[in-house]
Amino acid sequence: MTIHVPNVNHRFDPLTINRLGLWLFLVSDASFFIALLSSRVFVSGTSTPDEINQVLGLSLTVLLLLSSLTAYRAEVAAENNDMSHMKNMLLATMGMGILFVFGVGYEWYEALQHFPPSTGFGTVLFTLTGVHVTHVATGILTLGFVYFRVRKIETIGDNLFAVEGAVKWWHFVDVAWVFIYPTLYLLK
Amino acid sequence: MTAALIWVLLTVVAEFALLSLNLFGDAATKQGQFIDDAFILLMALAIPVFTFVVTMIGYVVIKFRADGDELEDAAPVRTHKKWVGSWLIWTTLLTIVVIIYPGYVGVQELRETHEEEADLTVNVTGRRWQWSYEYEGRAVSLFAKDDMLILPNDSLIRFYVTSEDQDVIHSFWIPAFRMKIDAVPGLTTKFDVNTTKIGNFNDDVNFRVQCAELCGRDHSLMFTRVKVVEPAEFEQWIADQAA
Amino acid sequence: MHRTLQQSLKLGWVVIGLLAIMTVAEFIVAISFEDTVMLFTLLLIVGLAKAWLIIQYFMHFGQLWGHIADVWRGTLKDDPVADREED
Amino acid sequence: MPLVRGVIYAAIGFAIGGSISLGITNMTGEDYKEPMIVLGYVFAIIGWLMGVGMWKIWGREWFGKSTVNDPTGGWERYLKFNTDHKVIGIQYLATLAVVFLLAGLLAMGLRAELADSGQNVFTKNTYNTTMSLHGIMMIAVAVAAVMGGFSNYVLPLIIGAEDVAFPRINALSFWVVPPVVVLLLLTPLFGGFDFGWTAYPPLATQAPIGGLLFELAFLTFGISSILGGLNFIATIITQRAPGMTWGRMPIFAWSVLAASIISLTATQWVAYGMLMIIFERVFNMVFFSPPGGNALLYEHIFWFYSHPAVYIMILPAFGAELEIISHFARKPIFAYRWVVRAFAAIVALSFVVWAHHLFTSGMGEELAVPFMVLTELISIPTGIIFLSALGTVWRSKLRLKVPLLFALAVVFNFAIGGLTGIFLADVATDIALQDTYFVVAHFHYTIMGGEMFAIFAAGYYWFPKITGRMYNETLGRIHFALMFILYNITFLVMFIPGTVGMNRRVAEYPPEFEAMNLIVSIAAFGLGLSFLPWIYNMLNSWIRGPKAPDNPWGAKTLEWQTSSPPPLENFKVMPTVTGDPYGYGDESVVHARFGKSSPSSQAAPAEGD
Repeated sequence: MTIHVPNVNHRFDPLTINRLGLWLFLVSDASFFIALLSSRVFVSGTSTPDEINQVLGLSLTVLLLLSSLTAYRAEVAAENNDMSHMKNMLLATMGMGILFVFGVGYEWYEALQHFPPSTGFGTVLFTLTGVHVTHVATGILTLGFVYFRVRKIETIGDNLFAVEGAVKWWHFVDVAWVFIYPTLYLLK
Repeated sequence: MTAALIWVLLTVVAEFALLSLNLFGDAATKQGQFIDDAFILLMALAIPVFTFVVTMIGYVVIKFRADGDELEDAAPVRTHKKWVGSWLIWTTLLTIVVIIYPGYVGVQELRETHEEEADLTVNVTGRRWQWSYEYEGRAVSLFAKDDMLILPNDSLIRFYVTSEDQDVIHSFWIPAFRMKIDAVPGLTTKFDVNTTKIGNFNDDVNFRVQCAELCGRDHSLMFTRVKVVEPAEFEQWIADQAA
Repeated sequence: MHRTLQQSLKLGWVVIGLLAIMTVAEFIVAISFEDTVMLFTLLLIVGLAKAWLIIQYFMHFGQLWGHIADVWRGTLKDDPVADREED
Repeated sequence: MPLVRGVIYAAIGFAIGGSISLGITNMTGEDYKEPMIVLGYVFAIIGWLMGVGMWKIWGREWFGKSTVNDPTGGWERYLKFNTDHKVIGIQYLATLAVVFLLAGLLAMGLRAELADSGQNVFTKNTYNTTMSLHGIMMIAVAVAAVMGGFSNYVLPLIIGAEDVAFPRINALSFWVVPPVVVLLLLTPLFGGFDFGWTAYPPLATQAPIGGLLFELAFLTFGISSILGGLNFIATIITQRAPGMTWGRMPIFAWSVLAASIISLTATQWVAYGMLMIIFERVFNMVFFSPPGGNALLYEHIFWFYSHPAVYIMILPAFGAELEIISHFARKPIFAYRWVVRAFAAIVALSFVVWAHHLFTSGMGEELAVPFMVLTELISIPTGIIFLSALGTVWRSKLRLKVPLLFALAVVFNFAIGGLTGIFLADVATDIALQDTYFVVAHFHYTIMGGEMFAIFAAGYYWFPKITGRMYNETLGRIHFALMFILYNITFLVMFIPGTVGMNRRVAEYPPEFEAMNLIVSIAAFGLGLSFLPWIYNMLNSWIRGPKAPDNPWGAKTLEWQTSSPPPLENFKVMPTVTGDPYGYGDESVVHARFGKSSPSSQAAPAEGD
């Protein structure tokens, strides 16, 4: 029993309203990441310790960028109603995301020995990667929900925004990492 | 016209009242005097603005009141180019005056002693809920709560202020000097004053060091009495302490 | 800006290629520059460029921009009544 | 019984989160308390939301199940997760009225303590907790009463929409507020928090568990604020009635848009500030302690939000004030477009002035002058708003009803608040006045004298629309007279201890300042009592006041063109906007038409299609 729920939209279709809402939220979240990044200089200056694992950092970056490509392909497939390709790409994205989370886990394991959270650089590293990996986890979870919803249907229909939104969120996480990576690994 | 007259009248009265009042007693430092002058100037500038608002509201409420149940519309004046323009110019001018003097000039005045050699340097450390002082090069330090911070008159005194590492933020404030700077753990801040007046906590309560940044339970009791004395007397006191 | 499936997929490869090049560039910059301010500026530029690529081509910011532009025009275009305001 | 279910689910959530945390701390051997509270709270709030109805309306959808949404019903519709913006507005207003009165009682406690110089009513720690609680609760009221309460109720009506753009997010943004209130009220049981509402570390990181509850509460409140701002921006962009161009939008909608932009972006910063303190407490990180950390980091991050936050509070208040003045002066808003430009300028400037709170903090000296200049510049757009208010009432036909009295009081009070702000933006005078009672009096003049008076103006103005009944005009006038006079005595006198050397946030002070503090205390008690006629008036009129007509004020904006209170879908027939809403004294301007007249025949610009 669904009673009349005001559904407004005289001139804007729901897809556009949803997109606008998501973009506004991303703007807001971007503001949070700017706050995070700006605190780096305060807490540990611009120096990066030598012990940091450059190979790991670069691999994480490559992994996340690649997952953005698969996410992009999932969205394109969804728009073109290519359901099987979309599902594969969603799975691939999630897989790379999970791999990324494990990568960060390994990064933390190493970091605990060289710069634990009670040091300046450790504080920055754990906060930045911690907040970011939370976003990644939300992304994986969202993609999972979307996959769960679209796994059996034939055409994308009303679920287009679900795919698009999850993918946009994933790209946003990627953009955040684009700035976190040099901030943590490359500054001198 | 009437409104303008009332405004001028109110402004003149208020300005005279301001100039005849002694708002906060004399400052005991040169820097404090700058600050007091800046305060008076800002007051003098603010009064005409405030009386303008008051006059307008009062006048309008009496003059343009329309009682009765019938709704009556006023003439639809949506904007007025000249009024908006001149209002913008006047507020901008006022703002610029405030920015330049006391703003910019005031900051320069407060900083003009930065390059000079200080007559006396005091290292101040805050910790909950007590201040400790160390006269640099004089081998005297004050720590106990009952001690009095003794300072020479007619001298440039430089305070280096900090807080203990595992402590919290305090703020070093001597109301009579009008000076205030935070004591932050891990950071040393400084402040210069030129003392100009002899005074004593027992005569004027503003001769005290007061913590001005909330620091927990005994924040309100974190103060030290201050005594400003003649330089000779100060040197004598230092010698007595060192002995 | 409507693309066919093939064009879209190709675009994805182009963008990821550019991103890869920039990541390498970023890394080389970080190894070769010592000066903090210089390094910071260069990293910021590369970062902004990468972010722009993702936002523009992966997140389709332009898609939204169409609507924002409509809204923006709305602020400039007024009805004749309000236009009577001497501005 | 959604509320009971919410509490039960929250308890279950806390048990789950707490046990997970306990398991982890058991392995690592850390102290178990703080991690348990944080993780338990996160789960508890999810449980609470699901319990009050989010699961039925929203959560099922995530698992591909059908959802049920029934925003109708009697009084019980106010006690559940409801997507109707009018219900949410009332939920906000009722909750915040309670918070406001509680915080007011705390303030009276503080004034009782400060009536003489010694220590008599509170112990030192309870004084600090009381003072901090008063601060944060009033801040919550100030942020959410206009933005959450009146904006929610009025904004969709005033722009001719059926609801906000995201009704479910709107409900979510309200339902995280009750946990905030509960957490804050629980703090005294957990040792209280003694760091004021500003929570400067390292004091905040060393505070008892009550401090942790404060940080979680602030963080949660931030989420509400962000989601509210997001919703209003999207609503204003997408949901305006056909024909409502930007130039025809009521000024209140403009002010909400301006405030929403700040609340969307700046609030994230305070969330990060709180998160840093929580991280430092739970994970022993070193953001603020000397080897590595820097205590000024927090001050920058905090004021990057908290200065713009005062514009979140005051801008919608200005909007409501101008709106009310125009309708009661029966004259168009003077220099409407300049006011909109002033809003835009204030929003832009609000992000670059935060460091004027740090003139005495020990930040780099070279920052002082730029921030002073930028701060002083804000007085120019603020001046435009005064010009507009005064220009509107000039040669008007003023009808001195209670809402207008309060709106004019805003102009008066904010003149004092704004002018004293200049003293604090100026580096030289700020060095003397920072952290004294001058500051306390100043921000009470801007926030209470500016915003709270505007809230009361808005409350009386929209009361007939919200409740469908009229308030008692005489009681309203008595309330206004008492509140205005006692308020001004309280806070005008409070400037004096500040200039003569009394610092804020102290329970004890030198006996020399006793006389002025006694005056302030007596006036403050009178001020507290002045709310009694208001409470009686509101409750009594809501229950048995005379029925209000649809448009008791003869105002032209859209919310008055529907029934009082409005139906679920707001308008039986959707309006088409054909002119600006302030067309008083001008027959040719008709704000809106209802019914068959099609938009094209009115030559409404078809914009944003």
